[in-house]
Formats: sequence, C-alpha cells, structure tokens
Amino acid sequence: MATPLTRDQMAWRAAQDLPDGAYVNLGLGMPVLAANYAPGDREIFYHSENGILGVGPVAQGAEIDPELVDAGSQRVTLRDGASVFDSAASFAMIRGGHIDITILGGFQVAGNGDLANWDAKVPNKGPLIGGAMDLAAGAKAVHVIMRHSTRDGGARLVTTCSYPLTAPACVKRVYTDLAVLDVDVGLAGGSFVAREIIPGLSREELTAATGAPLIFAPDCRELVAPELAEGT
Amino acid sequence: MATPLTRDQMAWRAAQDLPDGAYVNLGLGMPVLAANYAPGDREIFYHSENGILGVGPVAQGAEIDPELVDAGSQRVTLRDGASVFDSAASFAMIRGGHIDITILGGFQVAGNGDLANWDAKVPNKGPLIGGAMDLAAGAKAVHVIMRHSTRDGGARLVTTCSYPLTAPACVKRVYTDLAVLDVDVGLAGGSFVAREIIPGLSREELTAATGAPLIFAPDCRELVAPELAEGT
Amino acid sequence: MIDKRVDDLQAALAGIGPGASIMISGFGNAGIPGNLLHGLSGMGLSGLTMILNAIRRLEESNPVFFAEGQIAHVITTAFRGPGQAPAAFERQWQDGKLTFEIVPQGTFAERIRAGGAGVPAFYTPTAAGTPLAEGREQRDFNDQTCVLETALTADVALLRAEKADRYGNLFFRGTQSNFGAAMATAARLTIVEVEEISDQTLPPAQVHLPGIYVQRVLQAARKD
Amino acid sequence: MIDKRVDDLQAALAGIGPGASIMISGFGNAGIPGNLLHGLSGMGLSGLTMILNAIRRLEESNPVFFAEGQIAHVITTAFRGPGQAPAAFERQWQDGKLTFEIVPQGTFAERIRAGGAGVPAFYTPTAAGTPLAEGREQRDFNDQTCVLETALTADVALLRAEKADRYGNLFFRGTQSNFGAAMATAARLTIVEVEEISDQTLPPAQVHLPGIYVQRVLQAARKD
Repeated sequence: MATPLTRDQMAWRAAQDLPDGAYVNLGLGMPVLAANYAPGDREIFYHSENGILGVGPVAQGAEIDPELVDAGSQRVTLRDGASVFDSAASFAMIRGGHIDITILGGFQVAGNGDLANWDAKVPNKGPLIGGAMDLAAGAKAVHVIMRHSTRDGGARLVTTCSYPLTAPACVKRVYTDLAVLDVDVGLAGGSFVAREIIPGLSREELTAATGAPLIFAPDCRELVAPELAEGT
Repeated sequence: MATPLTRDQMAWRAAQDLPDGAYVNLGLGMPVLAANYAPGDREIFYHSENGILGVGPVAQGAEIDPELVDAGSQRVTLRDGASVFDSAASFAMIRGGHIDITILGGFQVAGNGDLANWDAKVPNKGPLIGGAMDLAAGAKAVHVIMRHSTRDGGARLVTTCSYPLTAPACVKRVYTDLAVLDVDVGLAGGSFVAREIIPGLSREELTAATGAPLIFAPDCRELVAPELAEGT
Repeated sequence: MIDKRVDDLQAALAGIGPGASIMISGFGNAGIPGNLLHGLSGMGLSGLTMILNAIRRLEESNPVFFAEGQIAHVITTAFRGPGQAPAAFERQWQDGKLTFEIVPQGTFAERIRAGGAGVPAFYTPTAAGTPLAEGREQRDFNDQTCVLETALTADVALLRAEKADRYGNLFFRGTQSNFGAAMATAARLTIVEVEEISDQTLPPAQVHLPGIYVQRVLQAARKD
Repeated sequence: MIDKRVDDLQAALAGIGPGASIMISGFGNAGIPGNLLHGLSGMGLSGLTMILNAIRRLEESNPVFFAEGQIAHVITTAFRGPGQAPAAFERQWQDGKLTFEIVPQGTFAERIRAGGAGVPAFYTPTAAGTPLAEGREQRDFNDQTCVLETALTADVALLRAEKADRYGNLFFRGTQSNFGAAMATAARLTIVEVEEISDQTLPPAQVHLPGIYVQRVLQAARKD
C-alpha cells in the first residue's frame, strides 16, 4: 500500500530542484515550506513580492520588526546580500522575467501547462488574486505543488481546467503527493510525463488518478522522501 | 533707441517668475543662467534630467566629483534636501507632470503654443533631441527664453512653426530680448499677449518683429532689467 | 521656504471630501498609515473610492468605514474577507452598495507607477488568457498575448514612512515602502505619517522618495 | 555559492560576438564604463547595435569603433557630432554604412525600463504631434494624443558603478546610475566595472541595484 507524501515531503522534493544561485519566489502555503528543505550547500535568494530579494529566516526576539515582513505577512529577517525595494520595483523583477523559479500552489494544472490557483467562486466571498497571475506569467519557470487529487477523489491534473485560469501554458513541473510530473506540450493538447512515482503505487493507479494523458519517462524513478516532522 | 536685453537679462527676467517652493528644470544655454538670478528669498529645487532633484552650485576644488554632473555635463554640487536617482525615475518625474516649470530654449514658438527647439536639418549632421520633448510634453508649465528675431531679422514668434516641433501647444510664456509674452490660445489659431516691453521700443516695432497676431495686455508694463555681467 | 510639516491629524487630512479617491499604502502590517486611516474614518465621508492591496485589513483595523457605508468603490488585489461568513464589505457588495475592481497585484503596482510616470496605458501578459481579460482589449507582442491596462491615479495617497524632513523627503524602514512609494507619485495630494520628523535634512543617500511627491508630513507613533 | 566577480577584462567581455546589441550607460562623464568600452572596441567585432544616450562621446573616447566600421546601428537621443564638420559616425550614416533611430531621452529611458519590467509596449504623449510620430501608431487617452512605444532590450549591458559585492549588488556614486540601472534590467548579460569590489557584502541600505540584474563584476579604476 503506497503512502502519499506529506505536505512537508512534497515541499522537500520541490526544494531539491532549486539550483545553486537561483532566485526563487515561493507562494503561500506548501510552497513556502520548501525554503526549509533546500540543500544547505546551495545559495538561494528567496524573493518576496512585497519587496525583498534575499528573505532570511523568520525573525525571533529582538530581530522582530513589524515593518519588515514577507509576502505572507510573516516578520522576517534578511539574508547576507539581501536588498529591499518597493512593490513596483518588485513586480518589475517578477514580470520582467528575472525570477528563475516560482513555486506556486494549485487547484488544477492542465496538460498544456494551464494553471488554476485562484477562485472567484467561493459563495458570498469576493475574489482573491494577489501576485499569482504576475508570478505565473512572469517567472522563467513555474513549478506547482499540490495534492494529486481533490478530497473527493477528483483529478487535479486535467485536460482542461474547470476553475478560472491564473495563466495559460505556464507550468513546467508539478509535485504531488504521488509523483513528480513534467508538462509536455509536444503532444496534441498536452500531456504529463511522470518522472518519479512514490513506492508502492502502480503506474496504472497513477494513470487512473490523473485526468489527462499521462506517459512515463523512460528513466522514471522512485520518489523517496525522508521522514519529516510537519513544519509550520 | 531701445536696447535689447542681454542673455543674462533675459534669464534674469525668467527667473523672477519662479515661485518659492517650485520644482524647476532648466534647459541648456540661456535657461540654465536663470539659476543665478532667482530671488534669494525663494527656495527653488532645480531638477536635472540625468537624475538630480536639488542641483546646487557648480563644484569647486575638492567638491569636484566627476561622477556627479548635471544635464549639461557640468560637475555640480547638491543643495540641502537634494536627492539623486536614475534616468528612468528622473524622466518619470518629468513625464508624470511633477515638474512645476521648465524653461527651455527655442527656435520658434507659435501663437497656439507649439514649440520648435530641435532641428534635424543641419546639413550633414544627425539629429539631437535629448530631453526636450519629454520636458515640453510633461512639465506643468513650459516657459521659453529666446531672441525675438533670427539673426537675419526673421520672426521667431510665428503663426505656424516651420521647424520640426518639439511638442504641440505646450508653451505658456516666452521671454525674449524685447518683451515678455504669454500664449493665448483663446483666439482662433492662437496669439501672443505682450505683458512687458523694453523701454524705448514702440508697440508698432514689437508688432512688426512678431510673426503672429499680437495684442497688448491692458496692464502691459515696461520690462526693466538690471545691469548684469555676462555669466557663464 | 518649503515646509511640508503639519501639526496635527486635522491639518494633515484637511480638504479631503466626499467622493474622493484614496490610495492607501501597506502590505501586511508594514507601511500602514494607521493614524491617517483612523482620522479619515472619523470624518464621516461618503462615496469614497479606496485603492489598496487588500481590503480585509482595512475592515479589521477601521470597521467604521464599513459600519457607516462610507466606501462606494474598491480597487484591490484581494477582495475577500477572513473566515467562512462574508465580511461586512462582502455583504455590502452583495447588497449592491459597494462595487469593486480586482487587479493582479503586479498590474496593480504597475498601473499606479504608470499613473505617476505619465504613462496613460501599457500592455502586459499578466491576466491574458484568464477571466480577468474577458471583454478587454488584447494584442500580441512577440507572440505573447497581452492585455491593455490603464494608469491609476487618485485624489489622495496616504502613506507611512520612518523619517521625513521639512522638504517631504522620505526614508522607509524594512518593507515599509511597498505600494506607498508609487502611490505618492500617482496622487494629487500625498499625506505621510512618520515615526520621526528630523530637524536635520535627510542626506541624499537616505532619501527613498524625493519630497516633490509629498505635500504633507505628520509625526505620529505607529498605530496598527 | 554565488560569485559574480571576474578577474580581468577578457573574462568580463567573454562571449560577446558580432552582431550583438549592446546598451551602454553614461551621461556626461558619469557612469561611463570606460574600461569595458576600451576592451570591447579592441575585439574587432562587426555589426554591433549600440544603445546609448549620446553617440558623440563614444567616438571621442573610442574612435576605433568607427575607424573600423564596427557599428551597424545606433539607438540614441543625440546623433550629432561636435563641431562643424560631420563626425565619423555621421559620414558612415551618409554613406549608408550605419543606421540610427533617434528617441526622446525620456522615452529612451522608459523603453529600457519597460524592457526590464516585462512591459512590451506603452503609450506616451512625448513626441506626439512631432515628426518623430509620423507613420507611428497614435491614440488618444484623456484627450491627449499619445504614441505607442515598444520596449528596448539588448544582448549585453555595460555599466560603471562605485562598489559591488560577490552577489553583483551595486552601489552607485553621484549621478552614476543614470541609464545603467534600467539597462541592467533589460539586457540578458549585464557586465559592470566598479571602483571597488568589497569583501564585505553591501548592506541592504547601500544596494542601489540588486545583484539579480548583474552577471559579472570587474574591478577597474575609472577610465574616461
């Protein structure tokens, strides 16, 4: 019986793909957990869209400054080499294609790379967009962390997103609790390519859980994550 | 016999109209001389389009820094309260309508406020535009200093500019060696309104030297400038 | 002589009337002009347009804006209240008493910057291909579909900074500048509350926003 | 480990080839990358596009660019040589060996800023109603006629700054940033010569341009 990855394990796996020297923006939720798990020998600059390049650890004690926060409104510190700037400059950095990788949460990803991660349709509630559309359209690479299926077992990896799009044809890679998958726009309509799959899960089971064409990379490997205490 | 104003006297006259607290950009040539003649009890911030708000006097001796220059490539100092920034920010300040007054040189001004102060037609030479189009289109008020007539006696205050335009319908006031004139777009095609005229020059002589409809303000006064040594 | 210092909240907010459009700085708890917002909400103005990153924080800190229905229109990147039940502003929206425009955060910042920089409109790929682009003018550049966005300007901008001098020069601490730096350029009247008004002029190296963009500065301790 | 320092001029300029488009900072004598220009002019490249504020200074400081006809196209705000006789670049233009595009200085800065900020095109009133707008797309906004301008990007940007650290963070002195700050954002490869490379990291308050926009930094004394 296969054990799906935990939130932290999904974030851990996504963090392993952040290369040394990368400029990275992490979305709220699971993506921000990735900062805890990047290999220690890599120097990574985390960008926060409210105006930081080089976000450091969460502030403790005397470090706390209510006027120094990240995009999740956490009181943070700055790492060595950091800089701060205003929102217009910060989004110019995002929109101008200078962020190497953004890791975002998702509701749905389509085989052509379409991403849906906001929803205007919560009953009686207004919409909430924030910076996701800018990140999805502007970053050099968009990676998504999300569970493979909805709570009631529906597919999140789909042929066509039923939720409103955040940006079309932007996602390169998806980390789920079952697999690591790349978007392959080469096939008509797009498909997913499984790169890694968790131990104990059969290819048939993964295919059944995926609502879009799925192929397996010739070198498809086992996705083995370390045991991790659940993070913040 | 009327004595036309000198360059410095024209600049002096233009400087008298700079109000306390104004943010002012001075073009190359006669306009920059105005900074020498603003009344001492007024606090004026001179903007330089290469990235200074609050240009101070020309640098002397140990103050000289080759990396601190104004738009005329003069090595300058900064006044109290000055700030420096890059060209994009500097032109955003101009183009966003934040500069109260720009004083520019001119080849021709038309009665409708059209300004011509660049020329692509110098034989065998390329064009030179610089920041004049941005200043003319962006400043809250455009004042022009220029001689009333060309060297061969032709009019510079005209019905329609024959030189290529810098910007249409932008000039509010013109300081010449003979008069101070406002642009009045109220009349069909536009006209000039003489506010001040130098002593000894008749209204008929000024009208003859002006190549566009000219009326005299009811309170048209004598334009009396102090004796001034010619500046730099 | 230039002196943009004002003595009290009343002088800082003088002249703001019903129907004004107001830009408000702040991201999280950084750069929030808490004193100015408190003063503004007590003026009992109606028909206000609020231009700010996230409206829910405004309801949390200044519920009187919503209790009295002072706000007619909101331009924001996050129009959603906390919790399951709709917030007061969501109920007013459902009742047709309040309208809103939702804008991606980067487009929001860029539209404000454009408003201050004399750029009446620009194209951006952000939001192209999404529901926000429906019915909007779109155009391809470099094989990328873009949406035409127009500049945002306002009657008033309210900011918080750390330090100011009499020229209105501002120094921001931490991530305090966020939307405020651009808002100051896009509003006809920019009012700033600061922790400290220095008798000494800020040196050029400390000027994050030149005083040309600021009309009034008020000393006031930080208020969330 | 991030380390953007390079040891010599050759390493700084490595990979620039014929036909490259090159943005060059500088206004007057401030912010001129004199060492990099000297090195570049000695590489004997042809077909270069030069994007810079004023071309005459380049001919004065680096005549070899023109003696050898290395430059094919110029985008600039001032395409006029000093004195009465045409300069070398003007003669090459007359002979059809060199083309140029003349751009108002603010539009030049804004187009470069747009290139770095992901804005493919924008409207501006600057140049509307002038010969520069002839044949161009124009459109009215708020009763003001505007011209459509497109972003400028380049293969390479060459800058001078005062200080850098290993992350590529830059500190500018005086009016040294001028066009360079925006050019760094709009080029695929940004190379910076600096007076001093600090072993200490620049503190955030001194970072005028974040290192994300810089690929290589070279220590070199100022060269006009």
